[in-house]
Parts: sequence; C-alpha cells; structure tokens
Amino acid sequence: MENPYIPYLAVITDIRDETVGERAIKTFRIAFQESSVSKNFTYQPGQCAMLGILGKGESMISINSLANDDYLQFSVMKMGKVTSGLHECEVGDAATVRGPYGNGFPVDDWKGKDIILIGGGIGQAPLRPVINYVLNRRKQYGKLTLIYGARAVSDLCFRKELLELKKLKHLNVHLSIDKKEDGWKEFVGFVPDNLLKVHPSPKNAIAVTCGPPIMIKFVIANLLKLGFSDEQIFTTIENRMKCGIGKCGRCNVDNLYACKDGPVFSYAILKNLLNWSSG
Amino acid sequence: MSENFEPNIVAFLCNWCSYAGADLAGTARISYPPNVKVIRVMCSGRMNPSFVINALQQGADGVLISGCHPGECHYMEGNYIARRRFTLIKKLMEYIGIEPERFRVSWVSASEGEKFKNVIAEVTEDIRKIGQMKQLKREV
Amino acid sequence: MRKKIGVYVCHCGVNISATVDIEKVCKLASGLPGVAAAKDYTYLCSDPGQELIKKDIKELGLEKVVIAACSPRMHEQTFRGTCEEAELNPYCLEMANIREQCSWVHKEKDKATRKAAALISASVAKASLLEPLSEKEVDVIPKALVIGGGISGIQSSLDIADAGFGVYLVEKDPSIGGHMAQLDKTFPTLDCSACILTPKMVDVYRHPNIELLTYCEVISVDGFIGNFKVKVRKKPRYVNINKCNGCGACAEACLLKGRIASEFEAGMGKRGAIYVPFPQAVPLVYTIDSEKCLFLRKGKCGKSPACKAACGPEAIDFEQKEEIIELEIGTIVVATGFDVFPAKEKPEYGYDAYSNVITGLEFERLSSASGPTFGKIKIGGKEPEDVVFIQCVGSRDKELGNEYCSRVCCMYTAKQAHLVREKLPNANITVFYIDVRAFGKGFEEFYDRVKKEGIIYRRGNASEVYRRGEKLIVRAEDTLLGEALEVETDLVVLSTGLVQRDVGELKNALRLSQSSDRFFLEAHPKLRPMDTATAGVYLAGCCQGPKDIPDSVAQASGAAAKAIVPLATGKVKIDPIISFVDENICRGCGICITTCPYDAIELKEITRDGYPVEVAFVNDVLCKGCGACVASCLSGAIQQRSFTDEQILSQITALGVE
Amino acid sequence: MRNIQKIIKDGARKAVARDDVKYVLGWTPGYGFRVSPFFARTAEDTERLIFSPLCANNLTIYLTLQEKLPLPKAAALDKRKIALFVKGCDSRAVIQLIAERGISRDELVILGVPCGGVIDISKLEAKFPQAIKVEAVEEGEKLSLKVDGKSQEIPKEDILLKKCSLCEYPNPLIYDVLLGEEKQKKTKDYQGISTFEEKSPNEKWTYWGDKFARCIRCYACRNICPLCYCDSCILDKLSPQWIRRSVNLSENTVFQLLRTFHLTGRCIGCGECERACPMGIPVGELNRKLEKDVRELFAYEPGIDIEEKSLLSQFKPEDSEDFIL
Amino acid sequence: MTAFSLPRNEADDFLVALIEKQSLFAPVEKDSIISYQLVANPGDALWNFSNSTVPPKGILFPQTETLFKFTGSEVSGGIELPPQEKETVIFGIRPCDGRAFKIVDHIFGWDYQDPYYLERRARTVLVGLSCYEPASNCFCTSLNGGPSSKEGLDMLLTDLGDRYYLEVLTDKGGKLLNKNRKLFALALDSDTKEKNSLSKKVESKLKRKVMSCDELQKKMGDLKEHKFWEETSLRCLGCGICTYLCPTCHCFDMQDEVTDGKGRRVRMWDSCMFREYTLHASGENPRPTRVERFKNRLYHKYKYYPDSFKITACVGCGRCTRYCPANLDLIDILTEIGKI
Repeated sequence: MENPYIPYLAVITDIRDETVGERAIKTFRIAFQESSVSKNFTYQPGQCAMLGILGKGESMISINSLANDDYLQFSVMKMGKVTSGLHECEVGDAATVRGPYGNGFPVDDWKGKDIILIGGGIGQAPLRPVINYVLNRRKQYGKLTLIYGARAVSDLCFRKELLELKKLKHLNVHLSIDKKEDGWKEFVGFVPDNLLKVHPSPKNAIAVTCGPPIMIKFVIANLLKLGFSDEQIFTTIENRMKCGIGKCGRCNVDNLYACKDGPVFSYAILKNLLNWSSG
Repeated sequence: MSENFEPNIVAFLCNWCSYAGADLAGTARISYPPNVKVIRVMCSGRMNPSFVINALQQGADGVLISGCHPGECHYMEGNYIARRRFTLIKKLMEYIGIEPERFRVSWVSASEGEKFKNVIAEVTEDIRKIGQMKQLKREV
Repeated sequence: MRKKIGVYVCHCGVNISATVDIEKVCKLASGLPGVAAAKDYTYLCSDPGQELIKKDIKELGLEKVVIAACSPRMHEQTFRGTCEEAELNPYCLEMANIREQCSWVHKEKDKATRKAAALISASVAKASLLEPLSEKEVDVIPKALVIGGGISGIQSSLDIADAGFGVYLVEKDPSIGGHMAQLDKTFPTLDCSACILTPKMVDVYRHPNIELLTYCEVISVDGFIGNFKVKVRKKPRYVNINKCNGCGACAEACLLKGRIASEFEAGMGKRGAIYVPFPQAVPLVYTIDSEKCLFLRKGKCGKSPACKAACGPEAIDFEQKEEIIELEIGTIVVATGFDVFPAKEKPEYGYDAYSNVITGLEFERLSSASGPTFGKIKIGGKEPEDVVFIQCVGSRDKELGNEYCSRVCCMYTAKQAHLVREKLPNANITVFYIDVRAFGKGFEEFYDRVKKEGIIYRRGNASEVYRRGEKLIVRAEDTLLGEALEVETDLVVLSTGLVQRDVGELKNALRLSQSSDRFFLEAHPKLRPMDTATAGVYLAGCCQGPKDIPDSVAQASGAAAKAIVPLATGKVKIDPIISFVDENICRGCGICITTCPYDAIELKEITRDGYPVEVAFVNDVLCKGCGACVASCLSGAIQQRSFTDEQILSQITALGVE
Repeated sequence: MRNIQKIIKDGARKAVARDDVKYVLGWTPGYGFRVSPFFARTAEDTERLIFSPLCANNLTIYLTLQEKLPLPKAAALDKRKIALFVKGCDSRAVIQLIAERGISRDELVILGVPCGGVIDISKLEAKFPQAIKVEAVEEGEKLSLKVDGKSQEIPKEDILLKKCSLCEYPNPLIYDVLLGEEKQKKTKDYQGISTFEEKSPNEKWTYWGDKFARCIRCYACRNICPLCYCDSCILDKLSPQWIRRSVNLSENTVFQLLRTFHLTGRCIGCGECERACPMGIPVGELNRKLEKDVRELFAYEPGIDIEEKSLLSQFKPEDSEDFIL
Repeated sequence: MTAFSLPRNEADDFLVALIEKQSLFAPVEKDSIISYQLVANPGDALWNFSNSTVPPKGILFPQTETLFKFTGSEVSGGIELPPQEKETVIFGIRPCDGRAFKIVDHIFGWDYQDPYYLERRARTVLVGLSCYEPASNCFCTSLNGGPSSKEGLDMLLTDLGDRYYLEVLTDKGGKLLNKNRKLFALALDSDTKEKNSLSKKVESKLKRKVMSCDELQKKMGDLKEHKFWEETSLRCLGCGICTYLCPTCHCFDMQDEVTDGKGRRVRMWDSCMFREYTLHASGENPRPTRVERFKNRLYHKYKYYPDSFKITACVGCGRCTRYCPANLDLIDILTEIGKI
C-alpha cells in the first residue's frame, strides 16, 4: 500500500523575498531529490502541496508554478512554526513535499469565458498559476482582468512580475494599495472598491477571488452587486490542515474537506456551508 | 546502574550571587566535577519551576538552582519569592516519586566559591548514587 | 536553516586551551544549526580578536554572535561593544563561560571539552532566538535630592549645587550638621570639628542652588531615575522661619528652660522646649519641641506662652500644621548617617547604672569647649584621676550581630585619650583594645604619638565594670600577658561603635537593600560602592557602612558625581533586558503586579475584540529585569527580553543532549 | 429541608426577574442520576432548577468559559450580571476568581446553598444501572433516594465524593442570598497524604506512573477547573512547547505536574478535576497534597478572602527553607 | 456462516491459544477503568462487563503513533518507517464498538488509503462479545446496531451461560477459527434459537432511543442556523472526553518531535472540541467558540459523515453521555432535535 504520509525529499533551490515585516512573504523554489518524482509531479492551477521541514512539520501551501514550468514554486507567509522555519531556510536546505493536493481551479471549464481575478496580499499566490495558464492558452479564453491590491507598495506580492504583466496588452491589470504613497499612480483604496471601479461585466465571465477573509467577504458582495451569479464566483478556503488527504478531520467545511474537495469552491456551494474562512 | 554513569545536571544560577560565586571558584581554581552545566538567569526569581520539570524531561538527571542568600537578593525579594515556588514544586515532585536529590536549591553568594564547589560536589555525588532520571525523561 | 551565527572560541592564552580541546570544540560548534562560522583566537578580547569578530559580522552577515571565553561578568560589555562597532545589535550576543566555569575548574581534558561543547551549544541555541533590543532613553529632571544633612549630605549637596543643578537637602532635625557638629576635635589632625564644619553649613544655607528643608522627612518616593516624585513631610516648628531672627529671647523665656535633655549635647546638657540644637545651627531658627512644650501638650502655659510674648518678630505660631510637599527630581543621594551603638545593650559595662560610664560621643560633648562643661573633663563636678577607655563596644561582636568593625573607634579613642592627657596631665589613662586599627592617612603616626603620651594600651577586652566604693572597677583580661586584671577608675569611656539608623519606611520607599551588617547595600562592594540596586539612588557616608570624616566626604563627593552624571547628560538609558507583556494572552490577574519588587507593573485597560479588558503593562523605566514576574505568570503572557521562556528552554534542550 | 426545592426555585425566580441579571446558572435533573448545569433565562426556566446531593457540578467554571466573538463596532456591551448557585466549595472558587480579577464581584449575583456533600453518582449508577427517573433528598446522614418510583435510604458516607467527606466549607463564604439552612462543617485531615508521603520514591512512582500512563490527555481536568481560565493555556502552545502532544508517560506526567503546579495556592478543592477524569486518575490528590503543604508551610488558604494576595507573589523572610543547601 | 459452541470452561484455552500465536488485546479492568490491553494471561481478560471505558479503537488507531522517523532536521539520513507489527486479535469487543470499526473504515479507506490503520485492520481479527447488560445510556438500537450486531466484527461470541455461542463472520474470522478448531463444537439449532432470544431480551433492556439515522440526517439539515445549538453548547466545557472515548472519532494531529537529535513525525488523536483544532497560525478560527465546535461534532456524526459515506458516525455506545463531566446528554440532545 502506498504511504501518502511519506513526503518526497526535496531541496530549496531559490528563495526570494516578496514582502518583509512581521508577516513576511518569501517565494521558494523547490527541486525534488529524485528526478522520477519531478516527472510524475503534475498539478493544476490552484492545487496545493504539503511543504515541510523535518523536525518542524508541514504546511499546506498553494503551488504557484505551473506543471510545465521547470520549477516548483511556493510563496509562504511567515505565520506559525513551519512557515517560520521555512523563512529561516536558505538555498540548499532540505525540504519535503507531499502532494499535489486539492481540486484546483476548473480552468478548462472556463475556456471561452472572460476571467476576472481579484486578489489581495498573499492571495495573489493561487491566482498566479491561473494567469500564467490563461496566458499560455491566450486564445482559448476571453478577456483576462487582474485586480490586485495590498496594504502598501512594499506588501505587493510578485511586484516585479506584476509590473511585467502590466506591460502586456492582452491582460488588464488593476493594482491598488490601501493608503496613499508617493509615486503611486494606481488606485488607492481597498480591493473591493477597486473592483467596483473596474466594474467588470458578469456576462460570460468567471470571477476568482483570493485574499484575506474580510476582503473576500466584500469582494463577493460586490461581485453579486455587479450581477455575477453564485456559480460565476470562485474562491479558495484556507482551513487548518494536517494530513492533506481527507483523514485528520480539521479542515472540514460541512461534509467537505478543504484539502480534498477544495481549496477551490464556487460561491454557489460555499454559501450554504457553515463556518468557512477563506484564504 | 552502570559504573560509568555520569549524571547530567543543569544548574540555573542567578547573575549576581551564585554565577559570581561560580566565577570566583574559577578564579580561585577550585576544582569540582564537570557534570553541572550552567544556565545564567538574572535572578533566581526568574526561575519558573516548570524549567525544572522541563530539564528533567529533556535529559537532565538533576537540576540545581542557586541564588543569593535570603536578604541579599540584588532585586531585594527575588529569592524569597522563588523559595516558595521551589519548596512547593519540590514537594509535588517528591510526592509523585521523583527522588528529592533530583532537584536541589542552594544559596551561594558572590564570595562563596568554596561553597559553590561543595554544592556541586554534593549534588553530583547524590545524583550519581541514584542514577539516571527515568520518571520524566522523554523516550527517544 | 539560515546560517547567521558566528561562534568564537577564545584560548585565553592557555587559560582555556590547556584544558579544553579548542579545535574539537570549534568543529562541533560549526556543525550546530545556524552556525555560519566557528573560529578560535588566542585572545578574543584583544584588538585583533575583536577585529576578527567585526570582520566576520560584516563579511559573513552574521546576525548573532556567540563568544566562548571567560565569564560574561568579565567581558560581556566588551563584546557588546564589539558588535555595536560592527553595526550589530549588542544584544545579539551570547557568551559561553568556558573559563571560570570550565577550564579553570576541571582537570580532565575530555570532560572539560565535552562540557565546553555543551555550554556552547546551549549558547548557540539561545543566540538563535535572541532579538535585537534597543535602549530606551528618558529625560532627566535636572535636580537632585539629598537625604540627610550631616557632613556627607552637606558635601554631596554642595558638589551637586556647584555643578549647577538644583538640590533639595532634606534633614529630619531642626539643623543640619549631623554627628560631626557634635564632635570636639577630629583625628588625626586635631582640628576643631565645628571650625571646619560650620562654614560648610553656611555655604549650604547660602547656596542659590540648594533648597534646604530642615525638620523634614521623606515619606515616599515614586517614579524612577530621572523622574522621581518624592513626598516630604514638613514637621511644624511652630515658629515661622521667615520671621525668626534667632535672637533666642524665646528660649530665655521658656518655662522649661534648662529642663530638657539636649539631643545635641548627647544628654550631657539641657535645653528648653523652644530651642536651637546648638548655637551655630543652620538655619538659625528656633523650634518648639511639641512633645515637651506645655502649651502644645496641655493647651496651657502660664497665662499665655511666655515665648510668644518674648518674641519680637512675632514668629511663634502655634497654629502651624504639618505640611506635605512634593518634589520632582532626577537623582537621589542617601546620606542618612548612623546611630551610636546604644551602650545599654552591653549591660556588663554598667552604662545605665553608673553616671561615670559614658559613651564616646558623650565624651566629645564633655570635651568640647562649647559643651556643657565648657571643655572641662569633669564628672560629678570632679576631675577624674583615672580614666579607662573600652574599645569595640558594639562592634566586632558576634553575639550582638555586629560582626563588623566600626572603623572610627580606635582613632577617636586615641584622640580622646590624648585630649584627656592634654587636659588632665596627671591622670592615669588606660585603653582596653582588641586590635588597634590605624589604617588611614596619618593614623598610625597619631596612634604612635598617643601611645608615647603615657597612655597605657592593654590588649584585652574588658568583661565587666562595677563599683567598688568610690571607684569603678574595670575587669579585663590582658591577652598579651594572659592574666586577669582589675583597674580602678573614676571614668569609663565606652568606645561605642556605629550602627545603622532606623530610617523607617524610607528604606522601602527607596527600595534599598541591607547587607548583613544592616547598613545599606551598595550595588557592588568594590566597583560600585556609591550605587544601589535602584538606578538613580546613590549612597553617601555612614548609611552604607561606618566611615570617618574624610571617607564620608570622599564618598559624598563620589555619590554627588554619580548623581550629577544623569543630571548633566539630561538623558538616562534604560536597560532593555526587562519584561514585556503579550497583551493578547494576558488575562489581567495581576499576580505579576504583586510579585514585582519594583512596582513596575500596573494594569491598563485595552480593547480586545471590542471588549474592554485589563492587561498588565510594564513600566520600562521602573523594571529592573529580574524576571520574577515572568515566573509568576501562569499564561506565559509576560516575558523577559533576552531571557524568554523559549530562550531558556532552548538552552535546556541543548544541555539535555548528552 | 423539605422546602429546599421551593427555596431554590424562589431564589432563582427572584434573581432572573431582575433587569440586571442575564441568566441564573443552576442545576437541572437529567436522565437517571445525572444533573446538568442549566442556564435559566426566564421564570419558566427556573421551574426546572433543583438542588440535591446529586448537584456536583461547580458552576463557577461557566463564569470564565465564555468565548466571545468580536464585538461589532456599534454594539453595546451586555453589562448584565450572572446569577449563580454556589455550594460551599464553589463559593471559594468565586472568591478566588474575584481575588485574581478573573471576574468582578459586581458582575455576579451569588445564590448560596449550604451543602451537605454531593454524591459520586458512578457509585449509584453501579447500584441502579437502569435508573431512569431519580429523586434524591438529603436526610441528615442519609440519602433518601426515589429511583423510578421505589424509595430507599443509603448512608451518605458510602457514596459521597471523597472531597465531601472531609468538607470544611459546607456553607458558602460569599453570597448575596443564602438559600437553605447552614450545615455542620467537618474537619479536614490529610491523613492519606501524610501516609503516602512516607513511601519511598519508588513506591510513589509505581503508584503515580501507573496512573499517569493511563491519562488520555482529554484535558477535562483542566477544562472543568474553575481556576484554569487562561485565554490560551501554555500547555497548548507550540512555541515554546512545554509539553508535546504525544500521549506517553513522560508528557502525561509533565502535564499533570504543570497543571497541578499552576493551581498551587489557588486550588480551592472543589474536586471537579477528579470527578471529571474519565480514566479514574486521582488528580485531585495532587492538588490536595499541595493544599496541605501550602497550609502547613505558609498558613495560607486560597478562596477565603477576596483581598488576599496570591500565595506565590508573596513571602515571609522566615519561610521554611530546610531543603536549601 | 456457520456457528459454533465453546464450553465455558474451555474459554480460557481459546485465549491461551490466541496469546500464543498473536498479540491478544482484551478488556482489562484496573481502578474500575476498563480498557483493552495486551494480555499475557487469560485470567486478565474480562468476560463480564457492560462496556469498556475506553473503546478498542486505539489498537488500530493508536492515540500516539509514529508515522516515520528521521535524523534531526536533515533528510540525508532518510526516512525510516516503523516496523511491521504482529498479527493481532482483539477479543471481547462489544458489538457497538465493532460497528465503529466499520464506520471508521470509510474515512481511512476513502480516496487516499491510510496504510497505518488499514494494514493494522487487515492484520487484526476482531472477536466480538455480545452485549448482555447494556448501560443506562446505551442506544445502539437507534443507530442500526444491537446487542449482537455483527457489523465490523470477524467473530462474535455470545454468552449462553455454560457455553459461548460463536459466529464466524468473515474469512479472517474463519481462519482464526480453523487454527483453533479443536476447541469448538458445531452449534446446535437450539443454541442459535437460545442466542436469538437472548439478544431480544437484552435488546429490550435498552431504554433509551432516538429517531432514526435518516431522520436525524434530514432534521439536522434543517436546523443549521437554529439557536438551539447555542443554548445547548453553553454547558460544554470543551474537553476531549466525548471525542477521545468515542469509538468512531478519528481526528488526529500531526507533529514533529526531535529528541536528542532524533526525529519522528507522530500523529496523535485530536479533538474537534479543542479550540486549537481549527485555530490558524494567523489567529483566525473558523470555529471560534464552543457553539460552532459542539455543533460541528454533532453535525459531523449525524449529517456530514452520512452525507459523505452513507453511514452515521455514531454507534450509540453512550460513552460521550456517560463520561461528560458537564452531563451534556447526547441522547437528550438528539431527542430535543426531534422535537424542534
């Protein structure tokens, strides 16, 4: 019987600081020790993996590379024991990976539709592979809009990449920060407000939102205001997870396990569930 | 008990008296057993009795806490406050069957290098006699 | 794991390397988690040693430094400085004491090496959890408080005031001057005490920077260095000091004139209910002794109080009330002095029984030209033929709990014997002593001189004094000759020692500790003899331990200098190794508050999730970093910087691994 | 005596009628011998309240157990008081809580009930395994039981909880209203503990190691303790981690040591920890051991005086230190 | 399947035979606490008891279990799996607890297979013992169980006074029987009749009942936002008794432990009643109070689990009610739900 609790051994190959501060974010690239693992490790945008350090434990982290990228990438916010441990790591350090886990975004179902991605803070991490996935198949999708914000310029995740994306013609990028800063020419205010300002049309569109719980709450409310139906809205939920494979119990939202049945849920499903918090 | 048992003892010394007393023992080249390893705290009053339990759990065979003599605390009352805690945690540990030798307290002033040596020698010998900590030690 | 810790192992010449296998220790250290480099050097504290560390901090980007060398009590400050110079926070340093507590005390090399490695791994474990700390600065109120108006207090006040800072000098008696004012001549120079003291008293009175608060007592001290708030009780004198011109008409008129034992005269002379302690008193204003004054006690004094009638300037005011005044000051010099050992506690010497057994201080008044006998040595109107001095009364006495030497008695006895010889050339003078301690400048010479004046020094402690007929008999054993002897005498002078004065609540108000001799405890017996454990509070004179005048003056100037430093800098740095509270966890039970010996913690109300809750709040300036609160906290909400539970636990973990 | 149920209900009804009272915490009968804590909010609810020797639960735990959701910005604080019934031992928990500022006196309406001891219902359940409806009335030293219609009497001493047979405080020490007649207090003795203290370390550990090995770390002893009310217990923390979550003899023992030590000079001896333990570990014995030491060494008793400072934050210079080198 | 008979005086021989070849777990009583322990002497095993304090689930799903070991924080040393365990027999399982294994099988067997549980499950023969004296809080019949329910078990023994009636229920049970075939006689029809009537008699002793699983599942679906939950959960102390002593609760935590440089990843029982269970490192908690947690536990048992696995995650053993220190009576609560 295959043992799903045994992680793949891996090595950190690259570390980049995304944001600094008490809850800093770093992006890690990971390489498996065995090449056979790398070959078989395929995944969908929105899927996650248990990233870990032996001796500290594991944390469920959204994979923000694409399966055909030549790297496996995670962005980690420093929070608890494991994520702090990861932040203490340097290139060449050992890490472990289990996965890929979760359902991922149904990106293939969205073909032919406009995609509106609404992110906040580290919520950009799960959206990143969606952007790249769509960009790789640009013609198969309609308009692609990214609405993304953070508290301050220094809190914008993937800052460099975002600025690159802004240059692209077939992608609308709307950035925001919460409070005014010198030299900032984009929107100042909260993401849900920026969403209203951008005012995307719900017609033949899918809206995906990831970010802090309070932001999600208002983004969804505003999407509904804009005329999006429950089925057109997708988000991810972030519950505490331990096993990642639907056994340990804690990530349940009603009868669904965030690790197995999620983390991606359409609002149509989510709105009937008890006690979920998004991430 | 193996003949070669060398007890591992963790000592917490207050900065002002006992740590200085231990330093004095050093300056005076007073030799004592190497089994005791020191953690410096500013005052014996800082000693949370939980540290004693934790040390015994994490591999210490015995714990020594040493502070200033009563009335001579650098912080006036730290050792007095600590003394009550030590008395009670000791009673509690003994009640569940942890040997009294496992946890010792001494007052050693900055001028008592000789006393520091005697305390270390006594504590080490006592623990050597009773052997390894078993009750609380974590299994590997 | 990020490798940002540098470990430096010092050979200390051969002090460490002779017993600890440095190479092995370095190798082990380099394998510890987070260690970027483990290096050794002959003398780390030397310039090149420090340079090595500084270079690594910069080049390797070290974030923590572990020094395995001597005791942190020796060189922690040095290496903190090293870090600071390399722009690393000085609190990111941890020392492993592998000299005093390892190489110097262990002989077997392998065991010492293993222990050194364990100590280093504990230090590395802690270092990885250390956090940079910043020293907070607070403003200093540029004024000082000097408590006690004896020679020490006077000297401190003048020095501080001369430096340009305001001084409040608080004296409990009606006049400043203290014990020194009571003395006749001073040893070994034999100059008149009053002659050298009174000008200084006048200087104090006149000094524009000194506010003299006589007949006042400090009742509470709040706050912290730089910002003390002190409450002073002004006792009523029943005399308006602004009106009193010191003419003394009132004292002449007082019905009780000459009927009350004078404190200044050590009971050898008398005064009235309205009095000045002595003619040169500063301030020269009269005070009514409320416990004795008939009018104040009984509401009636003749038809009307005579003093009031006699007072030209109408200074007498029976309506005067006690006043509490509040002072705000930056630093405090404690110069509360001493008390003379109460001779009745040695009943075998018959002090209470015989009027011709007197104390050294009483002798001073007897001998003083301004004293009750105008300087004539007369007892019961007669000049004594035989005089015996008994030394070490109340000093060096384990039974009394006064193990210490009072330091002045030997010399004042010699001086007094000399004075007797001068005034009564034919008297037989015997001094019983244990050892004569003549350690000061010119002391031995003086002692030698006195011995040559026909004064008999007999080594041995007197055991008893009793009356036989007209004479007193002093029984003693001459320990040099090994024989018991009895000496007949007319006067016995007990060389009474000095004891700590009961200053009541002041001790607690100032958070002063006492050493086993009950004198106030200095911060360090050698290196910080003027400091106390309370920052901003300094000791001067005999409150710290018996001293003669030059020593008192020297310490007073030292204490003044100490007290001036914060006043002059205008800022004080607060040690950052203090407690702090995690407000999210604190449940506001207040056990830390009652535990704190410094009253440094109080409750404050915050809003948590919309609800008002009370949580502990540490006053950074009051906290002295003992950590007693941390150990008392049940929820782990309060922690001590650089000694957090987590940091100490990491050390335990490291030491647990054998 | 016979009126106690009426007295209780009357007292509760009066309390619940007050505008400034949120609810009355009392006891209500459940299935068989079970009695549950009950939150009575209306006069009608109070009809369900009882007091009998089956009412073992110390209701004070509920004063600090509430977990509050963040208060919405505009919302006003509910400043109403909580009324609760307390037995003698329970009242000491209230006093201790007030002394520790866990709750303030003016948040409470205390309904005191003198108590002649409560019953170890597991003993009754063993005797009457199929009982459905039970009434229990204290008749002096006997318990008059009506089990599914059949009456009988049982000597109380056979079935009292251990802590009750030596109860010094049958009557509440703090209350707004005292309901019922005061009871005779008993003398506490620590005979059992003294005897155990005489044993060798080996004998002691054989006894306790066996007990601790059984601990399943359900934390009921902690959670039911009216004086374990930290918002976040250090024993749950991961950094620093004082105990691991692994269930084994070492961690279990450390858990019990730390739990007990945190109650030093605070435990008021309500015995709820022991009653709650599903694994029959006599955890209360550890608390009693410290209670004994605290009394003997420091003449200190918690939960008597709301002004009392905590034991471990004070000292006397002459405190015993005969074990110190 | 076939039934057999085992004379009472040979019952111990059966246990002896089991001890010889396998690890035998049997109910053992100590300080009035009954739990399943590895036994070396047949005399240690209890035959007469109502039900154990601690259910036997921990034998297949230990409270603390090493998933694998590693050296320090370095992976170079590689990952080491715990050693294979011996064939195991659990003897004396009450039918309710036997059913619990069947329920737990679903969670450990859906999608990813949990090798630790499942391998142990495969290596373990579950020998049931019919219930003869249900406790006052037993309500297994409401949950499709009964004093002689066979689900989940490999064998079932029923006490018929002078003999035990043995039913072999699975191949695993059959194999175990065959190894010890000599001890058993074939049961007579009269034995079967006697057993059936005994079961009915025991069943009639069960006084407490709740609505059917289907009704519960439906009813709870309607009550998600009902204020009933808040009032009910107020009494809950948030301890782990009800979950730790529940034969079907299966939640766990995973932690890394490093001792003396040697590491292991461990899993240990966890309880959804604990606040920390769902608490994010960020401080966010989707089930912040006992109301949500208490509700979730009941929903998980009677609604979510049946929604997912078509079986209610409760066997009606009554332990949660019996051991709840706040006397939260689950059966009363379920009854109340029915009344809303």
